[in-house]
Amino acid sequence: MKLLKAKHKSHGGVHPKYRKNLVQDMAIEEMPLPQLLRVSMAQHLGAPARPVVKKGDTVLRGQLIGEAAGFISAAVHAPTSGTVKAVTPCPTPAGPQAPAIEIEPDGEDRWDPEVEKSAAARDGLIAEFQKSPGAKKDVVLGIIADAGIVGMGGAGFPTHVKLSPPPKKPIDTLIINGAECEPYLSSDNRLMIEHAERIWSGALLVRKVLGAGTLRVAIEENKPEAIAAMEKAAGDFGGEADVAIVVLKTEYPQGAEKQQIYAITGREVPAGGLPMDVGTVVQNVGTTYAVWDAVVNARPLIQRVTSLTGSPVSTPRNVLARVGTSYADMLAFCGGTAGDVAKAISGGPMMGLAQASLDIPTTKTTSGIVLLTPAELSVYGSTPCISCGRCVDGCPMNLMPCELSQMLEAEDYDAAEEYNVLDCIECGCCAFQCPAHRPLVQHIRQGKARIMAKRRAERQAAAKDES
Amino acid sequence: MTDTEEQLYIVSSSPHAHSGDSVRRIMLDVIIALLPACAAAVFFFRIDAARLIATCVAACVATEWLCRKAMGRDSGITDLSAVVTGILLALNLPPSLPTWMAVVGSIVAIAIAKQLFGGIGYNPFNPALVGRAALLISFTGPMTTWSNPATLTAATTAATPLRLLRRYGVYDFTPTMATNAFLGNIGGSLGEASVLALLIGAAWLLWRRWISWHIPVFYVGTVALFALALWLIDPQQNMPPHFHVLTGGLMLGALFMATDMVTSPVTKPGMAIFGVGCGILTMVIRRWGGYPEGTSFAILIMNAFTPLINRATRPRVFGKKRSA
Amino acid sequence: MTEYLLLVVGAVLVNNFVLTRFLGICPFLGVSKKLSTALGMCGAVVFVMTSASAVVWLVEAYLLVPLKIEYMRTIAFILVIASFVQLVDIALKKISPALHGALGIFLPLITTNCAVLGVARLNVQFKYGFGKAVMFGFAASLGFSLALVIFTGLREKIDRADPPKAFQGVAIALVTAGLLSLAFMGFAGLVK
Amino acid sequence: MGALVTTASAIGGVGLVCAVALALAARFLGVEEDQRIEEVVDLLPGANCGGCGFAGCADYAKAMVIEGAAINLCAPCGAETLQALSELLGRKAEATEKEVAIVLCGGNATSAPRRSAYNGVADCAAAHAVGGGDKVCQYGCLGYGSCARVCPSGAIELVDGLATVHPDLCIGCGACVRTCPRHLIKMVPATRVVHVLCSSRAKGPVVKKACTVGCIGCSICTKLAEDNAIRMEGPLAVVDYSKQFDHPEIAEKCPGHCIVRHQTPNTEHRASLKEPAGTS
Repeated sequence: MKLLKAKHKSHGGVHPKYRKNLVQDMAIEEMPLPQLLRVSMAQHLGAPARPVVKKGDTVLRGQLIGEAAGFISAAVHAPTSGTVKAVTPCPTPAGPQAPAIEIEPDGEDRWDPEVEKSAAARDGLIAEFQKSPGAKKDVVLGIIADAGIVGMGGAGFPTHVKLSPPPKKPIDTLIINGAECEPYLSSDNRLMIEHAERIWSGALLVRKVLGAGTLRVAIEENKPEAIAAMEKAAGDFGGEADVAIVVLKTEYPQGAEKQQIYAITGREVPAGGLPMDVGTVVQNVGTTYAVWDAVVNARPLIQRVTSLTGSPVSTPRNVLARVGTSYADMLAFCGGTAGDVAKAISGGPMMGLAQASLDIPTTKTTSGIVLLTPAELSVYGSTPCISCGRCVDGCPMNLMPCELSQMLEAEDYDAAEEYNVLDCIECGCCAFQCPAHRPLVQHIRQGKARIMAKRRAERQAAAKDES
Repeated sequence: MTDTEEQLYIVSSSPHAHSGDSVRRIMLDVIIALLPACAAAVFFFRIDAARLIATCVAACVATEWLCRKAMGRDSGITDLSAVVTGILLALNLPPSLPTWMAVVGSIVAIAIAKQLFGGIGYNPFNPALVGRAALLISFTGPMTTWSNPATLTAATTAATPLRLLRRYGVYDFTPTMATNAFLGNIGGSLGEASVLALLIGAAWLLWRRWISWHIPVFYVGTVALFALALWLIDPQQNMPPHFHVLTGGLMLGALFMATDMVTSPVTKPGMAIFGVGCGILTMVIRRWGGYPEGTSFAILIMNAFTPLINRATRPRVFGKKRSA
Repeated sequence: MTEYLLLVVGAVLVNNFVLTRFLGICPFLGVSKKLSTALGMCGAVVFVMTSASAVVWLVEAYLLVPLKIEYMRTIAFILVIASFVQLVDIALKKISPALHGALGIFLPLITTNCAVLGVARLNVQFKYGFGKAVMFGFAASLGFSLALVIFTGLREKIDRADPPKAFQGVAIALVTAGLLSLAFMGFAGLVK
Repeated sequence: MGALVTTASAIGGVGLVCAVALALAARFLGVEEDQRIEEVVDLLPGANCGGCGFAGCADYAKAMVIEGAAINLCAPCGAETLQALSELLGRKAEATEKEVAIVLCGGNATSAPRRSAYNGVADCAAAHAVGGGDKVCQYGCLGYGSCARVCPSGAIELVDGLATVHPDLCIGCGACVRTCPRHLIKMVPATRVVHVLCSSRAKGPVVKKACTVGCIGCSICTKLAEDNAIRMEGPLAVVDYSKQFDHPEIAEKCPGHCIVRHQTPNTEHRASLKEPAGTS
């Protein structure tokens, strides 16, 4: 197995304090079933799933409880066996409430017999797929869709949609993203260390589905153990052509899709475009593992590894927990807190979402829960921009966040649009460095929302004019 | 979780991490970077240097405090930016300047050039330079009377190299004179004197990444090339390039005034254009203008161009074609 | 040639119409909010000032002086300039209604713009010949344009600034113009 | 005398030449423009509130004259303006009933607690976008004053962390309605006296936890109000503003304390416009 270095370096980037040491050496631990699971119907981008069970129903582990409501949507399955206590609105990490199914586990954790039945038939199916990928491709995509797999890196884009690019956009490169550039988090790292072989198998399956030639696994160089494990496991797949691990320089945001594609292939995803526009698909390692589990074991996505970390956590851990476990239960599994908590973040500190409370269930995209002490906080202020230009230097999209933020403060949306505010990936490199502590990302987010709303309104008006 | 206000989690937009830099830290670094120059000034000009630096800093801070108070806003003096302005203004003054004039300069710098616009970040022109330019135009005599460094003879008035040039035309700029100019053993404004001390300070700022090399290098480079061209055309009429680089306020301007982040461009190509513009204007004023020294005016004029330069040098956004 | 160069440098930098002679402040403040509008205004002013210099010179040389009615200079000049501006106004409305709308009231204001009248009177005062008079008008309008473009850039920054209440709006714009003027004093002595 | 004639004829000649030139220019370059547009602009209030659906008063004026847009779309315009417009354009239109904005939320800093400490841009939409807002109630007024900032007449005031409309200052443009990220503001006929100041779609027990003045969905008011003037929309009582009704005890009988009854309806139009921004 060759270890490649990234050939290209995109503009900008920052070096936050990674603090990965809190959890990077902690083996993944499976958490016992909690008293109650609340499974949200909105764990992905797109339309929330439609509940197909009602209060009082008995469900089995892996049973479908929410069906995909549209093309860009994803199925949701029961994480364990038990009774449906309610179908009721429940907060999501992003804030707005969404319907959720409350399940009281019966403690038996019985698999849905359907799952076990189809698992038995999988060996044959995989052999057939290996022989003639074209013929069985749709079957595999169907399995991925039925398993409710979504991008587990954070965005939660339904994976079967991502893996079905239109025929006009052939994919030649698949990148498995193990960069995990977010500080603190280590779930992908642990997954690579402990399940390297499964990730490779999953990656090869995905490559077959896409019909791509090149397969790269991208890992930042601050994860030597993961690189070694993946390298070692790759030995088992000796015969595979054009497979390599790319070691990325440790820098945030190397894990951002567009920047990673550029670093590895030198291709720039066009503004407003998608990776498939440059013949590339990027897949998170967690998602790849889930694909393997779904295709080989017929298991839907009902659990994930979450790094529960931060200095106020008594024993930071990488927890394998069922989807729908509340943050508070998870924290209790990690021994609770030792010290004041000022901020609770769902995800990493650079792009994660601050939470008002820990009484909130995990989803398929909860890669980490980070708690910060009051001393570790950075407080946003509204002091004026001093034009130091650090944000301009640090922006991986080559934007001018300082100008954008001032334009948006003055509500000059046209100017901001002209300055390409819509291309912002909200990575946070600008606000991370801003010596004036300006809420740059928030200004930009607001501006983007306003401009998108305006465009929608214009489209609607145009449609009305035509009719 | 209880409902008491203190225990509510703080919720904000991402990112939740910060590099820890602050405006105050920047200003502190600039002050540290100016210390060698201040020390050199005190070494060469003794009590006069100390008097002017203390006066300007005190007057600037006091003016800032009063302005904030009068405008009914939070006191801005804790960000230390007024201290920086005070030191920079002092370094731009001739050692023999009366104290009250230094106070007037400080008031103009802080009250008119900075606080009228709303304080730090909003000022289009470098406050210290506005203070200096206002003094130069109002009190041309005292602003162009130079005393020799205490390390030289006890003569009370002397001429700076640029004054000499203006008055007597081209003269022989010997290596000894060049060395003295580099060390600071010549007449001039407090901070014009020691190029060495300024370079040491600028190295600190570069290392702390608060300034980038673009403006100083392009500025000094343009001056050197311009001077070289003139000198090659007619050595009888023009001084050699190293004379122009080492004398006057060029180094102070290029390293500390032109790099003032509020009033200079944010993009790297913009900084290059800014530096080149400053360089050309400095040489045009030095060679053909009415004032012996053009650094402050050159930088002030380029300050005015900064918004246009920023606009013109917008970086190419990732994923966009160059022409778009 | 050198003579003309000095004339241009003098009118653009050293004795800039706006920043040193303080002429044409009205459109300078009024049309400096958007770069595209400012550039349109520059075009209009360059046209009016250059051609007005020429026509006014002719009027002066072939009408006022021979008839010895130089005392009617101001009235005659205003008459000619007003007609010129009106002409630009009509033409602009036809060619670029958007720019016409953006310039708004400031276009007719060129009529009474002291910069245009000023250049005509200065031409007489400096006793320039026809060529020099036209050149001076052109250079003066370039100076106006330079000042206006710089100021438009600054205006963007000032509009986002946070001055005390009494200084908001035109007041702080005038302070900025004053500081810009201060900076331009550095050019003093370039042309003796 | 001779000098006078010379002067007069010289200047007159110059004038004549200019006049002919201008006349020619007007003849060949002139653009026709409807004079009435400017007259209409002068009639409009110049608040540029956008309530009519056009981009400012000038745009609406153009639309009225050229495209024949309805002349009664301007909310801040009083009856006299409408009359004047009608005379000028020769078109008739019914005056619309005067409407004022009302914030359908009563949860101020005391009655509706916060669930987190928000740190960021002081703007309601921004606060709402970060984790769904910092109030326990997911529907109530966030109190960052975005509506007050867009109000062209300064009619909205933040009272104890709650946006409150002064009906006598409201010009009825609806800018606040479009701004509120939680859609709490509604334009209602100025003559209505009974309002349910709650917009929570949550169920009773949830509302009770979130606010002391929220609608708990008991539906008592719907029984008191004749002619279905208040009806239940899920767990929330909603006033049907197309109906004029009053009940002397309705406010006291509301166990959720979210119904208010104004004693004096606001029919007078006392618009006091803020100085319109941006005029030279």
